[in-house]
Amino acid sequence: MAAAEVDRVTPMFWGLFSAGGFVVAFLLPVFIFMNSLAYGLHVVPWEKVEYGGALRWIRGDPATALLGSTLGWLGGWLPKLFLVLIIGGGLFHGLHRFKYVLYDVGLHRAKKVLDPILYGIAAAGTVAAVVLAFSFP
Amino acid sequence: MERLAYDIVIVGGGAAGLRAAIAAAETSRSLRIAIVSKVYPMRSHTVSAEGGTAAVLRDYDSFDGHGFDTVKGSDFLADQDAVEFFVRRAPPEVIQMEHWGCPWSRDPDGRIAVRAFGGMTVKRTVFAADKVGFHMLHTLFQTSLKYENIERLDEWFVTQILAEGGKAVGVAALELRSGTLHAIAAKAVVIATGGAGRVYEFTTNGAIKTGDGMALALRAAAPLKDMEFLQFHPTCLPGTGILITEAARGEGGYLINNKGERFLKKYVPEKMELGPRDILSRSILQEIREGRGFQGPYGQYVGLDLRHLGEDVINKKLPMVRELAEEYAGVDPVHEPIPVRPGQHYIMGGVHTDVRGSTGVPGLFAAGEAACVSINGANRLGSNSLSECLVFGGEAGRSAAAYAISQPAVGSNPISGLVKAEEARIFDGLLKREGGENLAEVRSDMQHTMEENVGIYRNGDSLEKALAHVRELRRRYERVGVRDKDPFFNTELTTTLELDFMLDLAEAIANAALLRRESRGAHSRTDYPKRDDANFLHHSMAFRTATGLRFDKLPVKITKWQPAARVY
Amino acid sequence: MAVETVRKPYVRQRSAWWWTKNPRYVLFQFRELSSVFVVLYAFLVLWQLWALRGGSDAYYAFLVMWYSRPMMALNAVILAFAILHSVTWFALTAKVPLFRIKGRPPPAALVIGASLAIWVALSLLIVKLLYGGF
Amino acid sequence: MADRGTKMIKLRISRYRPERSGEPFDQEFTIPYRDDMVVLDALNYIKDHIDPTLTYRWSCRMGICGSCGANVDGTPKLTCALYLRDLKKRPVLIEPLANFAVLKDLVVDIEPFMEKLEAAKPYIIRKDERPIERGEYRQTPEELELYRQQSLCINCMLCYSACPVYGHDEKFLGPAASALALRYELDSRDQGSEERLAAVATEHGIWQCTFVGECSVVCPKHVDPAGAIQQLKALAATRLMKAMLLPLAPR
Ligand SMILES: Cc1cc2nc3c(=O)[nH]c(=O)nc-3n(C[C@H](O)[C@H](O)[C@H](O)COP(=O)(O)OP(=O)(O)OC[C@H]3O[C@@H](n4cnc5c(N)ncnc54)[C@H](O)[C@@H]3O)c2cc1C
Ligand code: SF4
Ligand code: F3S
Ligand code: FES
Repeated sequence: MAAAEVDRVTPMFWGLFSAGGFVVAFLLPVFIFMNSLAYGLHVVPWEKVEYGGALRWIRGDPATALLGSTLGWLGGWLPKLFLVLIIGGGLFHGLHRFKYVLYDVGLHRAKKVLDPILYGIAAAGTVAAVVLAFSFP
Repeated sequence: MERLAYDIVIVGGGAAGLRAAIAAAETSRSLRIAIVSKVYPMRSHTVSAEGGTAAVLRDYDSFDGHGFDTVKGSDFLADQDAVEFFVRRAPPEVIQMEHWGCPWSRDPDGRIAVRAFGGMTVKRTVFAADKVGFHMLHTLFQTSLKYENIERLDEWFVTQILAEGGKAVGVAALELRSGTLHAIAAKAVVIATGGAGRVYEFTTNGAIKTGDGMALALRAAAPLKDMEFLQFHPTCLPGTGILITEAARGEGGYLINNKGERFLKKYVPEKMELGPRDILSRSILQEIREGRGFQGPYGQYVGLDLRHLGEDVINKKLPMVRELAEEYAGVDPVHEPIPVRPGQHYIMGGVHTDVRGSTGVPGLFAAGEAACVSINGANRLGSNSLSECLVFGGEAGRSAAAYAISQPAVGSNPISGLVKAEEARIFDGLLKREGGENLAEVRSDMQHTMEENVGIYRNGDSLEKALAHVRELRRRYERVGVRDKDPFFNTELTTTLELDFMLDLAEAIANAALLRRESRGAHSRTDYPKRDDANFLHHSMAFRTATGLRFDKLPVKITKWQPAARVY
Repeated sequence: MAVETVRKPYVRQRSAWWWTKNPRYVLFQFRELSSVFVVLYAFLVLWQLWALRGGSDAYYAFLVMWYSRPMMALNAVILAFAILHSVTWFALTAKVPLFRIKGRPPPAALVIGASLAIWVALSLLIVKLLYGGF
Repeated sequence: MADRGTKMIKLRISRYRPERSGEPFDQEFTIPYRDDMVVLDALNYIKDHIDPTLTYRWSCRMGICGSCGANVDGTPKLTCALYLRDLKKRPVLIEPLANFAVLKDLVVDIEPFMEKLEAAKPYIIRKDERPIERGEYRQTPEELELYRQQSLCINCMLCYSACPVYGHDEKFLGPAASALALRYELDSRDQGSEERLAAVATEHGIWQCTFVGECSVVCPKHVDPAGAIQQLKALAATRLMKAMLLPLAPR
């Protein structure tokens, strides 16, 4: 077999894919439950999900309250960081995997086009998440 | 026709062939070497060896110790100069294998570990758990990939050694993938085609061990040596013939009869389970004949009891034994004895060579189980033959390299002319043959005859009978038809060619056994139960002539150790 | 050359439904499919953030859609796939020993078990910390 | 040689005779059956007594030479280690290993596999070779244990037959070759890590594996090639990232 070129790009994205895989595995299910289903299942009250509740959440009020006065400053950061991790991790993990789903249905010849598009979307989505999340006080 | 020309053609990709190829490749980078093998090298039957490979590595051991054990094991038929050469070269070979990555089992301090083995007076058998042959073969094969001057012709079946002016000048080989017969020119040819166990019915040998190389050499005017000596391994699974390695006894396993007794105390009280194979096999047969065997669907057997070793030792040192017993006998050795009986295992005889691998025919070399140097004499000690493949494989490779370098370039002389007759024999003769005989029937008839009459015990009558029957089978063979008419990947054709080789060998074996009117090592004649040094302390040499086999004698070389009674 | 032979290695075509032949392949396809739902949810959350940015009217409009029946159903499906992802991911990472116990990689079952335990604990911690409990 | 009263078993075998027809076809055989028969015994019975043209590979009949693989009832198996009594479906369906080109009947083209094996540089690479006279490289049983599992591969290719990624990308390095690369990576005697990782971390190398994991399920020798590939990926990724982040650091 002719010596093939070392692929230096994929391992970088594979690294993000694995990191994202961990984040998604550990954090996503509980977030989906709390953010999407908990209210519908009557586990959390309306005050927590309506506009004011959502704003309080992203400002980190519950966390600040729980962490008390010494670690309270952390509380404001936590939800934003949490969102960025979930969105960025989810995108880099999911789109990397999705790339192989597309390869699998026969698009592996389009690698040169697919890779920049998919990883580009992941990067753009992550940037958007940072900008949006940290735009809240 | 595409012209194939190499400096060296090695027939066989087992331990001996691969070792020869690497040795030749290292002799000179400019030599072009081809390994021609009827199966991909990692399928060679070396892969199934389980127990170990012997070499003097420890302070408590000595070359004389290994040498004497080997000579005594051989019942004084081994050439002692060859044995001395062998024991000195085995250790560096084992270390070389280590450097190439062989996963030898280790002592806690990181040194290569050794275990006990039958007939060896001290622990000197190197091992890689109980997959020794597997690891050695894969290490050699993978290492061979490093050498750019080694090429492989995988799944090429050699049908003939091409000779001109009394010299070997190449081989004719059937490329299975294309169904074409090629002439491969070579300055030197090395035969490393392994043993011939498939001549027998009940054998530990794989389907490919049909002794092709021995028959090829015989037809190319090289003599076969000591063909009457076949080793029967004491512990094989009834039915399949799958080997349960001697290491099982080396690690402390017992042989028991149906009374639960360690019956070997009657036969080899000193050595017990670590006695040499020929004696153990006869003892088991004796126990069975006297009614102390177990009865099973495949006849009588005895038990190999490992229970007292405990699950831990079994898993660590004998994982493959457990795997094989569970898979193929439905027995877990941790809880039950394994059913075993003796089966054909190894052929001490083979193509006659000196310690350099030369056969006497210029340009033709041989090594491994296909060859007979002889270090094994009348009975090989377990774990000597893998070392033999390394030591003499290497020697044969270097000799072939030296010879090839000394020869003029393979000229324009069209070697393809030499295969015309062979092409006609195979494609116009065999392939078109519509005979009434069935290949499988002739083959199993031969195997049965050999098993019955040229087995662990033989005598004048049985050998005469076998010889006559094999000659009859040779006539029937001429009427064996080949139903698959497509030359491409025709395994019916190759098995027919293999049967042709095996019939030659069966005759040589039976004939040599008939002529040796004594009992020595694995050759046990009920009509001549004693060893007879006055008349038979010699090798038997078989030559092929126009009228059949001619037998001759070759004196045994004795250096240090005078023949003495062989008691264990 | 004396004998001319034809030989055409036969290359079999894989059917588009190859993965239905083996339950483990089906599971694999579902696991791969989970990536689509993970990405989808990432975008939904971005949308949610955008709506929250847009002020109270925009966010109420979002919530009406968010808690509609079809959307609840979709979110339930997404959750199911997220859980599938978590479980299969733990099984996967168990194959890559990050540490050794007495020189040996830890047994896969142990790694999977530990991952599941950490997962549950972490989820409870998040509920407590970020949401102040139920 | 069917004795009266013996049980019979029916097998359906996929056959391909390139010199006779352009397409594979199925053929059924009914043969006498014993409880301790493996699939290979059945094939041998057919070749010896019914149809000598049936073509397949085998040798050791003890699960170690790796030549007798075939897809039995859709799953890649060593035919010498598979008892007929353990198969539920009748007739038993025997096909050549999937994902390889078929040469004749059950014989598939191994060459692509051999190329991959070679590409993985499966041998010890050393910068300094110690002379043989100075003896062995020390290696403790623990160091041996690190790569032992990956050294057990018999090259039977069942894993390739089971891997869907290999099914659509015939250039994919694949499970066994990767496992072998890891075997030498983890060997304390080896110094060729950089070279070997470069050889397997290529476009069609380890990154193609999507961790289907079926390779490890079918592996008869418990090599766990799936795990091996993930470990290689982790090794290669950390190696590359380190090299990028610390361009001046010794690699
Ligand atoms: C079950 C078993 C266990 C054993 N255990 C031990 C042990 O523990 N210790 C020990 O020292 N010994 C052991 N032995 C013996 C030892 O394994 C063999 O003697 C040795 O492996 C033979 O190696 P070889 O290279 O000579 O031949 P093989 O490994 O048999 O190789 C023969 C080669 O020749 C090729 N070939 C044959 N005919 C042709 C042809 N016509 N055209 C082209 N190529 C051809 C084949 O393809 C193959 O590559 C054991 C043997 C068996 C059967
Ligand atoms: S990894 Fe397992 S299945 Fe694959 S070739 Fe090796 S032994 Fe066979
Ligand atoms: S099945 Fe194939 S995709 Fe990877 S884990 Fe095994 S190589
Ligand atoms: S015949 Fe050797 S593995 Fe099955």
